[in-house]
Amino acid sequence: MLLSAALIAHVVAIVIAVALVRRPAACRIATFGGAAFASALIIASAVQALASGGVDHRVLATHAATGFGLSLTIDGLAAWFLLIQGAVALPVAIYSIPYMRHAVPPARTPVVGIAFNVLLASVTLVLVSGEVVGFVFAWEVMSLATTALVASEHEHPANRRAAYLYLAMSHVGTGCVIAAFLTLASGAGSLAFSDMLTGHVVTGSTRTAVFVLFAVGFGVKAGLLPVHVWLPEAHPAAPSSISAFMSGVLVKTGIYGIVRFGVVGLGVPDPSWGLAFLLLGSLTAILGVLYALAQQDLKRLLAYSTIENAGIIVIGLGAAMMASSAGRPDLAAFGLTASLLHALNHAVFKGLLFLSAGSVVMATGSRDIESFGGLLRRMPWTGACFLVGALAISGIPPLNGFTSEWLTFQSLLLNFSSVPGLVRLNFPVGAALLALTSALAAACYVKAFGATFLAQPRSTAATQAHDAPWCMVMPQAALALACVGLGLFPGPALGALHRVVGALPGVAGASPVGAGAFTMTAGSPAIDVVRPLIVGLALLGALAVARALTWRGRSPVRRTATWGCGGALSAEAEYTGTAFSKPLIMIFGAVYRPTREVAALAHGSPYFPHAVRYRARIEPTFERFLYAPLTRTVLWLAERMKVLQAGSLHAYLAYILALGVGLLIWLGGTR
Amino acid sequence: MTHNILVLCAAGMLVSAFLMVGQRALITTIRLYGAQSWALGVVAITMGLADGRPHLYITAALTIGLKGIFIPWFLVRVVDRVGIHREIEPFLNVPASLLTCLALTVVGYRVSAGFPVGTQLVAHHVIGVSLSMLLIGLFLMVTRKKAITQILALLTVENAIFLIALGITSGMPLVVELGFSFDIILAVLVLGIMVFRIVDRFESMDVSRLSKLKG
Amino acid sequence: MNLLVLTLVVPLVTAALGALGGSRRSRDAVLLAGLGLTFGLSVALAATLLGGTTPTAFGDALRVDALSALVVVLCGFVSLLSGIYAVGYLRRNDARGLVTPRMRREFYGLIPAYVFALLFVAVSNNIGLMWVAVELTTLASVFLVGFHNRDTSIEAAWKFLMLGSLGLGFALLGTILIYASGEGRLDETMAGLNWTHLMKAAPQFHPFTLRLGVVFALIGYGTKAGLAPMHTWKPDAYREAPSPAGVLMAVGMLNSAMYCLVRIHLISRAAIGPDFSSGLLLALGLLSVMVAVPFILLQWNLKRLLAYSSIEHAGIIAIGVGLGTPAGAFGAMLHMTYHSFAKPLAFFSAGTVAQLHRSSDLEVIGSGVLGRTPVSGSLLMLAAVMVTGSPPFGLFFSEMTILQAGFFGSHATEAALLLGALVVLFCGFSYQIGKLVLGPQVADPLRPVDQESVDLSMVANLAAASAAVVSAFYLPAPLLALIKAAAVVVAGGVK
Amino acid sequence: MITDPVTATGFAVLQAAGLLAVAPLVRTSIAKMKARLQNRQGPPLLQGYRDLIKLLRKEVVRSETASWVYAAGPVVYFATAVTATTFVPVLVAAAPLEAAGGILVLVGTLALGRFALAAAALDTGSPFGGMGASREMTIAAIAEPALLLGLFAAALAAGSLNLGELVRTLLSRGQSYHPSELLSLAGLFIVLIAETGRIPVDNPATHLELTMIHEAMVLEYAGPDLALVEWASAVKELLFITLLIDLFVPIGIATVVTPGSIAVAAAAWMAKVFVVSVAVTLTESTNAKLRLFRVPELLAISLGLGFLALTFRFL
Repeated sequence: MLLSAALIAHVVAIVIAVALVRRPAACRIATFGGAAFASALIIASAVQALASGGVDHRVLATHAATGFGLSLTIDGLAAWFLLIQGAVALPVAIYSIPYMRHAVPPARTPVVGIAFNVLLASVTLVLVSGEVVGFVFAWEVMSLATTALVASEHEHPANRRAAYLYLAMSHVGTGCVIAAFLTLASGAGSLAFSDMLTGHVVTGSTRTAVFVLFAVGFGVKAGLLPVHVWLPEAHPAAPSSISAFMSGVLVKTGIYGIVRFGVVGLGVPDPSWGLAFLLLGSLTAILGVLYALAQQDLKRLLAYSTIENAGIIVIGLGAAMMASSAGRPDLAAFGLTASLLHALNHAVFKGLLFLSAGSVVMATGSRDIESFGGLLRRMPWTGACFLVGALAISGIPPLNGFTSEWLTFQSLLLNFSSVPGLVRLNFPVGAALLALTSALAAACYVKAFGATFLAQPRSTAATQAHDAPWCMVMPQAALALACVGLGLFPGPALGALHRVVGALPGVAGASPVGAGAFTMTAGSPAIDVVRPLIVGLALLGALAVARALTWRGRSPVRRTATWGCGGALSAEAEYTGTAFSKPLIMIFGAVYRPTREVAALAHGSPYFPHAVRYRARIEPTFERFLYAPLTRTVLWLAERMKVLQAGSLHAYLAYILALGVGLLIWLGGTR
Repeated sequence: MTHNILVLCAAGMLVSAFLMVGQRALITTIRLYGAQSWALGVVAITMGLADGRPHLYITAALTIGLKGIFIPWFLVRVVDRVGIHREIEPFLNVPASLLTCLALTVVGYRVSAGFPVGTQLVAHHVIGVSLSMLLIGLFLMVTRKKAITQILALLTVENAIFLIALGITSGMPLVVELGFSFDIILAVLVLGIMVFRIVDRFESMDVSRLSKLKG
Repeated sequence: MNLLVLTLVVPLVTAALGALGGSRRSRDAVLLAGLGLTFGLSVALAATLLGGTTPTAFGDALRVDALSALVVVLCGFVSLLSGIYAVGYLRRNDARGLVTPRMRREFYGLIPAYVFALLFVAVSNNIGLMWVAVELTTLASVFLVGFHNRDTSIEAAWKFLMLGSLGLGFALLGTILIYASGEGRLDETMAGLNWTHLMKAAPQFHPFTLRLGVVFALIGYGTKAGLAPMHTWKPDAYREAPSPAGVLMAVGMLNSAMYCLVRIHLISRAAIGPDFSSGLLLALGLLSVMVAVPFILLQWNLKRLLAYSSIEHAGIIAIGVGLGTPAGAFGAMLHMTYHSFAKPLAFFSAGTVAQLHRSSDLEVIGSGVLGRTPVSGSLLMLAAVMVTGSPPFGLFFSEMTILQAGFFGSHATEAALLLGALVVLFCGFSYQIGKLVLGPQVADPLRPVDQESVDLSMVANLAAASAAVVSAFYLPAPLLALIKAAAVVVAGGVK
Repeated sequence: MITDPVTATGFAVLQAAGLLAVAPLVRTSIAKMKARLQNRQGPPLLQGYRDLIKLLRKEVVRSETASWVYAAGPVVYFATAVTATTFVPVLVAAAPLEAAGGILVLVGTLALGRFALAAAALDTGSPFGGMGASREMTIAAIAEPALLLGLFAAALAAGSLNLGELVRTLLSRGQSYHPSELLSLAGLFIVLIAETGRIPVDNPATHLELTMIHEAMVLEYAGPDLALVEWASAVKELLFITLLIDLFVPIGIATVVTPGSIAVAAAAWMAKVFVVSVAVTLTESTNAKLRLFRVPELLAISLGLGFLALTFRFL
């Protein structure tokens, strides 16, 4: 009911926008206000569904001509992702009301507002749709709406390219998904998921093929390697609040698809699937964070770290699949819990980070980290919120990033006992790789935060930056609070997840996470227990001690200039983001394959350069070695085939002659 | 007797088609087409006589009047107006063309063997001949560069089709046949007009030059 | 006078009046009135059919069953739209002084004549007459192709004529052979070629002769429908023909040719079972869809782009018919309907863009159309979304229906191939249109661009757009009933 | 495992205080031993305390370009080090706050301190701070997985990630050493060297820009701020040594709380700490500092050792 209300709210917002198309300001408030209202309703409906724990099923609409139904099925999983959607969409919508004034030209505001509402509605429908065509319908509309938003500033070629890349890749993904769906459906003889996902509809190699199709199709949206390349292009191109939604929710729809259709939908997974996901996840996570580390564009950096987190989520899924194929539904439930919780947490802190980034971009008019610096003093609130997000995404206790990464570690280490032999060594190694990932993430975000907010401004724009209006700060603050809250009190979320996961086929009845108000234990027997609240309190106590030790009462702190080796220290002397990540780039040179150009600009004698220009570039491996050749090959083939239509009438007639003669000979044979 | 006449005419038509393939002078090609149409007419009449189907006479009359007299006359006029009298080098030289046509003839006969035996005493020859003619006509369309020759080739195909009609049906219903003929006249007129347009636009009837539209 | 005959006479008279002459206004009035009336009559025709009485004329030589009715209604609708668009189109060309009296005569004469021929095809029950009618469509449209009398238009016209005539030759041969295969069992009067009559006698037909006939007929009518490899005339013709005529070709001709293909397919199905002609249709259909791929990926001209898209859609419909299942047939009919709603929009918006930029070549138009001509630009984008079969628009549903029919039936492989081709086609088409429509608005003084004005062509544009959008979600109950009935016919339900 | 919050808190305070008290001594003694090996007199054993007291008395001087992050850095760093001590069993076979969590919480807490200090170092705007932060995070990024892999090897053997639990299991199992433990010991020792910024990874005594890592990071700090950083580093060092002891030679640690057992445990612990410090000293004195880009190779070795340990243990 609430859900339908939300959808109606979207429709109303769109209608108003169409009515007010000539008045951008009003239109902006209407569309994004409406979206915020709808998102609140979505949260409410999600909470309601999670609390009741039942499955709400009803037909929303039927396409008169074809009889294809658009039916809602709100089960636990759907509700959980609805919660994620609402949790991100609400702040994003509020944030957008003032933000969009700067982000897009006024004339285009209505389009953006409408597209945003369409996007939200379609995501909701994707999550609750109960049968194939409705799902594909919503899925495609979702892609189109996102494309429109990414292309909202299509004057820049980069944005056009990003939009097209996204559109094409997600369409290919959709193709795979449709193929998989229809194969399943023809097996089940029905288009309803309830009939298709019974687990024994298809078998053998067909089943694996379907799984692969799902993995690829949804992997595109989820940003898994090697089909992630759209992500770092599209996120910077879109307005920042939209990027926040894309990274927080859109990417999660891919995860949703993988979980519902790939992981639990096809019956007990084949062991190889789980292993593949474990490796794929680790690879995605590590390469994602490594690329993130090398970025100078703040939003690109965040985009790549989204890929990293998608990888972490998939690691959990891999562990879950291996567990259930080893006949340990309890551990499977556990891996799923880890993944789903990380999905929520990532949505929260990545949404927060993108919103803060948006404020920074708005204040400085640039996305280049090197042109920031010293913003913490000029935009204290944004800075503080960004810091919270950065700590959370680095998996540092007692924030929420830590809780889900802890769960992922547990699901890996617990699985160690589930499978015998050499295979199980994958788990501790995977855990070590996960540790590497989060340590690198910490380095990455120290760089992001430090280069952006600390020390002195490195550009005039940064010098004149001001903090965003409260209407843009509040959403960030809310999300930051969510990071802390989910970190200190994982209990409620885990409790909800306990029901969600318990209801999934294949893990049903398993009791994964014993969750007190603020306790996390893992599996039975538990190998670890965590009470983040105690950690928090202990830290507080120690902080008090430390503060006491340095307490000087009233006596003022003496302020002096930083020692600049004798000279006056200017912003030029600061350690830039590039310099910060340089050592890691050199250490992981095998991945980056960096190239550098150093040019000394001199007026007269080359021995007295007045400036030295330095540029370092890293190899875009996938774009260059996978996609460029692919595109080239396709276009080459197309070019070759164009001789078919070379303009010669005689050739055209010859085709018909050939066809005729061919068929005649064929028929002459059959009698 | 009838049989011999039919086979003779059919063979004659096939021969004329072959000659067309070998021929370069436009006027001669047109005349060959005319002769072909006459032969077709004779076939019609003979069949009418043989199994007493009077409406075949009308068919014959139409054929001879239209394809034997009017169209050749019209096309000759066109050629004179245009003042281009010889076909230029076709895509395939004459010997190769003739060989290909022989192959096509084989195909035609091969297929004709599949038709029900005995419905027509001459069915096989006639159908074999006509299918071969059909393919040869197509072949002409594919290899010849002059607009007129292409028209003639098209008309040869048309003749072949009529021959088949005569060979295996007891003649199509009259109304329909009238319709066919009417359309063919129109088609030829339109084709003629197009030829004029081409010529006064490109100063040539070489349609192989019409290849601007690619891709 | 018989309603059926009247439906045919009205456009004929319109053509005559248009050819005779008169002031520009009166001619416009006659054209619009005539086509409007035609549409009304075609709807009435369909209504009588749904009422339960089958309209016939000349002793079943002309007969309207559900399939005919559907084609007729769609054709009437499209003709009306293109008539409205045509008036605005010609006025704009007039304003530039591009229109000679000959052109005017041809335009006002041939467009209704073409409509007449198209309707004639769709209502003819006698496969002989059907052939005659198709020949007439060729003759009526060839001068529309050559309308602008440029080198390229003459070239296009010649190719159109040659390929068309050859195709028709084949169709004729096919017709004769089919007739012959029933030798002795069919009466030698006109009625012997009546489809209904043939269907009754079909089971006793001589299989080999029939197969031969079906092959030739499918090639022949396939040429007119633009199925690969007989599609080669389409891009040329579409580029050269003025947009209003282009629409008639892309929708009216496509539907009518499909009508012929279906008739032949049904005869063969009744005689020797579904496999033979179904196989041929599937093969030709798939080939068409695939042939379109490279030319849409690399295309230099907007209208040729649309041509290849209509080749693609012809292929899809053929596949739907070829699947042979009721679901497939329904999908095909639905696809035909939605295509008839979406294509006019594509042609009108593209035509307007081309006319305002004085060229339909993508290079010449250049990117940033949205900035220069906002309305047609956005409509073009909308059209692109529609014809690529994306939701929320109709073609998505019909394509899903056909794919589902394929996967559920015994043709999963074909369906999978179709799906793959559709995906690539989407990418290619959206790339071309995106490159054209989006981008900064560059004002090139050397290439002046006319401003959009609210005129009849824009009216037609918006009408087409609204029709396409509405139809996606709401098809009038009678129309839907008609589609379903037609599907029953196509699935071989009605003998 | 202690459940009663009051006891736990008291215990925690005691243990933290104890380690805080001992840490400077350990640091100085290592310095002293090192000096002796180099035939120098070396600092008196109480030098560490003297330095701290002196620094704590001084006024607070901070860079004028720095924000509150700079001030927060040392405080958080200190706080995390102190908190971390409460997750590790020292004298008793139970960590005061082991209810809060195990290995992962420990590592996470230390990561928080590192994050804070690195950010603070970037805040001064001096190139040295940035350089130090960058290098510190780089090395940590590679040291952390090595550390965790080593810990996991032990934890999986013991069937618990909780250090208290871990020690208790080891004790109950008695002294039956598995050969693989030697490998993980070696691996973890390398990590210890890296984490505590000792030669060959880092040189705590240097003030030459290009060789500094940790020192460069805290170069700008003075007075109480510096005191906190130094003290915390010392505590962290002692913490790692204790961790090593707990994992490999827990014998002597008190399983019941009686004055006697505690005394024994204290003596044992002291002895073991001394042994490890000697090992550290010897490593420092017998090795040359590695170039920064050779350090990853060293840590890779440690990672490899950890993996080998796992393989031997579980195959």
